[in-house]
Amino acid sequence: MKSYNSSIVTKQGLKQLIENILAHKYRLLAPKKSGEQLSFETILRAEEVVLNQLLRTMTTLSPKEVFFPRTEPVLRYTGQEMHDVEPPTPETVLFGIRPCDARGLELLDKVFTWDYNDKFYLKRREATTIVTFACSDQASVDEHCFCLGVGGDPTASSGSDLLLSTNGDDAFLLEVITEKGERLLNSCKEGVELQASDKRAADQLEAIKDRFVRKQDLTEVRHKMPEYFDSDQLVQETYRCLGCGICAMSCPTCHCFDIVDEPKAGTLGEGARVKNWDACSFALFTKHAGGHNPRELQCQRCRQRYFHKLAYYPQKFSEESLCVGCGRCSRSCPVGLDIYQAVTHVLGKGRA
Amino acid sequence: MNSIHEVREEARKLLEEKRVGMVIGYGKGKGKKNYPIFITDPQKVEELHFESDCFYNLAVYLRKPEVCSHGKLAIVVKGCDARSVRGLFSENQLKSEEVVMLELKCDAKGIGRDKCTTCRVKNPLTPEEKNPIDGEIAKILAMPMEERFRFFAEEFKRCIRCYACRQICPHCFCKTCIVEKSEPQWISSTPSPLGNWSWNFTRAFHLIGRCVECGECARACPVGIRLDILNRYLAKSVEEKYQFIAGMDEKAAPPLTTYKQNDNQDFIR
Amino acid sequence: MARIGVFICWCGENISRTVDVVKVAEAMAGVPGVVTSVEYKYMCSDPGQKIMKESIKNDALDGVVVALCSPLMHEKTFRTAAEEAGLNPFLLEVANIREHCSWVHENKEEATKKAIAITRSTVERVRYNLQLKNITVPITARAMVVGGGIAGIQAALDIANGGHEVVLVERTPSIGGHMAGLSETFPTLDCSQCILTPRMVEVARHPKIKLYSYAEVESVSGFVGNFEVKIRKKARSVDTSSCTGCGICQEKCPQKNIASEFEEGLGKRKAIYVPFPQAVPNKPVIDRKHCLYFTKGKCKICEKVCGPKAIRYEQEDEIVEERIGAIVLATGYETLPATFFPEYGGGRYPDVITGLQFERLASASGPTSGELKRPSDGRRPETVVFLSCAGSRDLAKGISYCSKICCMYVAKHAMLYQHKVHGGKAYVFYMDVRASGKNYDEFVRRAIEQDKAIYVRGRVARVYEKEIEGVKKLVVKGADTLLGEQVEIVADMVVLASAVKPSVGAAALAQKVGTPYDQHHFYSEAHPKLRPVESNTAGIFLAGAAQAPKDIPESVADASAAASKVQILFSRKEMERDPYVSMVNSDRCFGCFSCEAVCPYRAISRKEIKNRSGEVLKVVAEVNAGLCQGCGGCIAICRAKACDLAGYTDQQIFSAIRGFNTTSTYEEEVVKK
Amino acid sequence: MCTNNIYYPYQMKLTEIRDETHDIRTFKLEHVDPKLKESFTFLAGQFGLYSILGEGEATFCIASAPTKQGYIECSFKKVGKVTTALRSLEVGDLVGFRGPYGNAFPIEQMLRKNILFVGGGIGLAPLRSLIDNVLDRRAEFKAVTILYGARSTADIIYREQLAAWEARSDVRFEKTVDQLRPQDEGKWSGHVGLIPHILSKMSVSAENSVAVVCGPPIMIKFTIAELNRLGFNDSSIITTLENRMKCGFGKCGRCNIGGTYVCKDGPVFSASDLKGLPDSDF
Amino acid sequence: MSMNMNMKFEPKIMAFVCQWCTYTGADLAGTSRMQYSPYVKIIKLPCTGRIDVQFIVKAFEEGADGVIVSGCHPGDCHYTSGNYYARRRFEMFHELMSFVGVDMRRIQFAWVSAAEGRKWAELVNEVSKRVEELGPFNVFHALREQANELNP
Repeated sequence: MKSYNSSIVTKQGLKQLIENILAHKYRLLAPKKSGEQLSFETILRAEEVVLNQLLRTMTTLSPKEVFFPRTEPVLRYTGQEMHDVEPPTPETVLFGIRPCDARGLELLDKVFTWDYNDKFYLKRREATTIVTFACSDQASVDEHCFCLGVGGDPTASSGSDLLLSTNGDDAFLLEVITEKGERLLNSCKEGVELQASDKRAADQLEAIKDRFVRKQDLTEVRHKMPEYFDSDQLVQETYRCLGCGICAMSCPTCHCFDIVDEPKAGTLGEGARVKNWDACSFALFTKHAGGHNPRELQCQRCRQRYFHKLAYYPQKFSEESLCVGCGRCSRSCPVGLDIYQAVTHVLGKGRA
Repeated sequence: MNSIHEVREEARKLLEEKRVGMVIGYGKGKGKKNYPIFITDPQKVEELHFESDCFYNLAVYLRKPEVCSHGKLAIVVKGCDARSVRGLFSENQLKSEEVVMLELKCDAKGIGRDKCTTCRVKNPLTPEEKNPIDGEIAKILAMPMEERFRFFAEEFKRCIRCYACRQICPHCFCKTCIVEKSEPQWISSTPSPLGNWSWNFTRAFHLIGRCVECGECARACPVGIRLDILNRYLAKSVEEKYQFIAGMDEKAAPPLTTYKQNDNQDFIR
Repeated sequence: MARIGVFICWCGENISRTVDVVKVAEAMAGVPGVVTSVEYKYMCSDPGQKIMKESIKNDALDGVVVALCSPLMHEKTFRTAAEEAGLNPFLLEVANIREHCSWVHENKEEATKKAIAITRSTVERVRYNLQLKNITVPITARAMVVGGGIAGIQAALDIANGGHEVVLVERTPSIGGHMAGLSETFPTLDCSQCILTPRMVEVARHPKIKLYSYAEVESVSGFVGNFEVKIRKKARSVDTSSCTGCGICQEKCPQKNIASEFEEGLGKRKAIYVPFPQAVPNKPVIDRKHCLYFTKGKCKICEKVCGPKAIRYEQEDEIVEERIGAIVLATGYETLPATFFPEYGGGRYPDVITGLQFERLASASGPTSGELKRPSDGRRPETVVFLSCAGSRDLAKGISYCSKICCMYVAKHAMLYQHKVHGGKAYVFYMDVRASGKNYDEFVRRAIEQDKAIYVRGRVARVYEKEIEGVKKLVVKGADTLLGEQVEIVADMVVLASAVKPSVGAAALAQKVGTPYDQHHFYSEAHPKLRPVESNTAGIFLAGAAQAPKDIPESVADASAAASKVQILFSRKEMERDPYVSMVNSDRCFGCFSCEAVCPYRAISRKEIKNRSGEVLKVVAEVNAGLCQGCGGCIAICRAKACDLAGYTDQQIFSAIRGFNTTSTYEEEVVKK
Repeated sequence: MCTNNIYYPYQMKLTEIRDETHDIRTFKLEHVDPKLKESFTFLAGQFGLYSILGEGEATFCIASAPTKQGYIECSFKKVGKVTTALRSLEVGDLVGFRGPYGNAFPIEQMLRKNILFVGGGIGLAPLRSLIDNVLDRRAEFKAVTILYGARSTADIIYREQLAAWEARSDVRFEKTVDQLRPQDEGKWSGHVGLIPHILSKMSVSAENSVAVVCGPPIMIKFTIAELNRLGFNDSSIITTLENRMKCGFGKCGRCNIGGTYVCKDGPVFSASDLKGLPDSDF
Repeated sequence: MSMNMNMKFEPKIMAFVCQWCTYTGADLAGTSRMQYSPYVKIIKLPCTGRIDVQFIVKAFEEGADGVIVSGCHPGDCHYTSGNYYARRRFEMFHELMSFVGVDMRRIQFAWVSAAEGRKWAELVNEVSKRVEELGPFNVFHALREQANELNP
């Protein structure tokens, strides 16, 4: 990683930067309000990027969809003929994701490159430059956020190419993290006033930390997996789970998918083999064709998700947990399930 | 029953006398949040709680195998839950002798998606008034056809197939949903605009005459699809056309499983 | 990959004139899985069929589409041919390119395109056709006849004489029905009882007939060939096996003022009674509503006088079960009571009576021994007014239909009256005289011309009582529409030819049996022209006035026809039928039983799914293939898609839909050529 | 042809169809690409994804021995959409194949040992690959015992193969059916009873032995228990897991249990591996 | 729908009919040589009671521009009551379809008896003409196009 290269940019300057990005024919994706929600969408005009909004509210769905779409063809067929598919990879700028999301992408990289490289994910990754917003605004952190408890950091730069953070009322701090980031900045900086600075987003960390209500460390669950696996407390915590897939689908790191053949409507014998989002919370996820289901009960399926995040992934891939503490699953859960609460309760009981 | 105190007392008795194996109700979480709780220990009935933001439709839990394994059940019901429970009776999913309803009058004001503002069964047993054409429905009806189509197509396009609408609905009790049937695959499981349209359309159709307008599907939907408008409109139509309100009378046949010789056929040539 | 053969017929010029069959064949050859696609001048001819048969063998086809005329014409022909060639006949489908295409379109290109689409769709469908086998159902060659009137008696005797066992169920204590109460019958004026009684006796002693009198059908389950019937034998309070029928109990019974049902209320009976002297069985029954012992707790005279000690006060209703292969419903009719007509004074004036009551007055075995007397004062009626169409064809009374038998019996009544009361005056008010039948019109003419019955065309508005010279007379006010004037007749008696309607309980029985009935509760025949004595439920047949008003010869003919249908059914040990029945996947079924609610044949039953330790895990629907007629209503209502219809599976329809709309560039090129 | 798309299957031609039972069918498949036909190798215990365009993919193990080159075999039961479609194929039709995936039976660790093979039902398929492999290198192993069980005589697969094994003097072969149907009375020369029960009566020695067990989960569970009783320790019991899989290369998450992806870290596990896994029935 | 502008619009109309009444009625139209529009293609089913609304949705998914559903008149159902249940189902289907903005002029329900060959021919002509005037069902086809675009 390159040494830090920070500059201060005004709000106006940032707008100019966005306009330049658009002018350079990058595909720009940024959080945009649609209905009551904030979601990553293609931006056509700079004013569609509402900075205040994206600083304060987290998108309902994570930016993983940019690299791992909810549905994506992996091959096409016409009768008996197969055709390879290349993912569309316009040069893309993904603007305004959070440090937890950026970190999530790094975790996903490990899955999609483990032995077999998934070109669909990787080519999109290669074509995308990530401009992250650190959670430095007063309202960036809410009561669901707990990145600190899973080894994250609201100001971290990992996974990002450029990192933005607030710097006073009308200015931002822009840090170049990678060469890719630098390339983007160099190609789009005409008319943008950049004032070199020695500050870093991380300088604000201690202040931001105070805004977190959820600070307990969840990572220790990994070492106590056998102890908690059959915990009654965990069953109680997840008893009300109804088995929808909101948690998995809104999660920046849940990556389960299904592969199905999707005939093209209105044709005979044409279609595509597609990769669709799936979720371990669905009852049919592990059900055998013969009817046997190794995870028959919903609490077992919930446990799978929690443990995969906090124990199995670290065991398999790295010491990091697969949960980045973005809080999306608990924000959206229709029955108020909460991985943080469940796990801290279990940990609490475990100790007692 | 009038108050949560009476419910607690009744729940305690039911559990102590082993007349039920579990009581499903609301508990108080941290802050102002309430969530469903499941009580098997008579000592713990004090955890039962009820206030204006207890908006879940608890009837959905009556079909969970973990819950059913407790034998007879007692359930705290508001108007919409009670309608659901009776609907489940009428569709042979539960036997009335297996469920004790602990009824409470509801004064929920509505949480998100104005799910409670159109409610007319705050009192579990009696609907208060005819189903009005509410503002949202009126807005749709005022649109020209193509605009309506676009409106719903855009709504459905957002669907990510998390199936929260289905999972949270007490009346989506099929063990394997039509979307999970592969021979033939009536509805594509791919979250594409076409598959999403068929899925949301079909789910609405399947709920005709059965939906109790609890609004949980719309509340649960993470991408904010206005499923509630759709279902409320259909419930209104069913009431107008067949004088049927789902979940009011457990003995009444759901409207699509019966007929009258002189049913309307203006639309048939 | 499938191996499908497509065979396209020119039908001479019938198809080929507007459909380019060569192009159709060429286009089909390009559809994946089609291994042969040929056209021929006359596919249905022997050489045409031979082409298909040889191809089935040589090309090892596992699916065949024949594109030709309507399947109603030749589906059977080709399926039989396919079977002869060793292919399951249900793997063949017909694409209708004549009636639905070549005959209705003129533009050749358009018709050809459509024929291609139709054939393509059928090819797509046939991919998913299943090897079906006709269903065989074993048959219990034992019939049940419900109703012991003339129709029931005739049906029972015919079936029994055909060599099959019959269970005859009669609701009242004796068989005989209305015919037993009639005086004489039109148009021959022979005595009703004289022709009926021998038949009743034959029933009683027929070794193949098991008679349950004073019994009702409690429930029916099962299906054609395999019904299980529960019959409630009502408590007679008499042990029929030891009772000798001596009649002493009836003679000694102190309760004597009970209106006799048999006498239509014009005569009396005891509390223990035999309904009429020729009753079959000729064994008494205690009317518990009126018996002193049952109402007051003391008496027991009958028990005391009974020699063989056959009285059983403690007897209870008994349910017996019978296995039955076919059911004949012959539950007959009743007529509207006089009280139904307040405008005619029915119920208020004792001398306003119904036709059936008149029969009893005119019957030699009746309460007046055949002498005509007024019920009110026993005087001979000098003037009698007969009103036909009392209630019939009267929408205001809720009856749209003609009761059919009244015109004839009114003429008979007028005739009998004239024979019994010489010099008496018989007026008949009528709307039309419907006397179509052998010797019927002649009979009516005789009543008018020889016996001087006075026929007045018109409706009677009102009947009221008026005392004239100390005698209460009935004034009949009406209109003579032929003369266009009001008429007023002072009469001694008014006889209402009141409308015929189905017996009380006909609808309830139909529900038990699971067979449809119309809005008047007459049983519905399967087809008004071609299947008049069959109900829509397989194995349920109809006889007599339960289906519509009928006279005696019609009822008897009906009964024999129904008996013949039963015997056709019984002529085989097993019954074969189409395999198009619904099937339930019990894994997918979650038991909402919407299917049960919409099934017109009660073919859905509930099956418990248990685990190894016998606990019920769930209750699911199950289809009784014997009852299912293959309408598919259960499938459309099933949200989980847990059921499907053999021969019309979801997969087949789904593929057919796909097949219609999808053209390939290859096909387009073929069409353009 | 495509090299970097991991979802892209090879085309294989169906060259032979054998019906094992009324619902189990065996395919013999050969690569369409002659080069691949030459170079394709796999190990006993590995599996593949078989597909038909428009219908989807299904996972089965490779049932032929890696020593038999130029083709692979697989056996499958008709249970769903893909297997139904596979059943409709005829000789000459194309089948998509991705693989081989997964680990393999640790044949090198089995050298110079007594080997006990226990197969139940269609679970003989992965075992067959290994058995043939072992028998092709017979001299490198000590005693070889095969116990095969099926629900009834109608459910027995690989009949010719079984007969060939039975005929060998250097193999002890035992067979059993859970239940004997009336029509088999007097015609069945094998045992009658469940596999663990027959095993308990076979007096096999655990000494210097490895047991390889394949079959339905419930059979594996009770067979492992019986083997433990006979003195086999968990590390000398080897089995395969048949979790649901979609991708085959550790991405889709479906077969994840604990820190393990059955498709990559399995499907072959020792009983001691299995017992450390959550959500497994063992 | 990708359509050449100078090509004539040939609507795709699918008819789901019962085999006892309407199918036979259409046969009668054929034997009577009544001429009608060629755009309607029939799928035969035992009864209108068998017609799942899913069929109609599927027809549109596969590119239909219009749909006809027809069976026995009330009271004439071969299976006594299939068309009564179907009538309710279609009424609610009609409600839902029009609420979500499907122009119901594209879907016609009808009772056509075995004797009504004339009515069948008229029905086909009427619906064909109407759908021709409405043009391709573009809003729905757009969903399909968008779905297919996901398979680039």
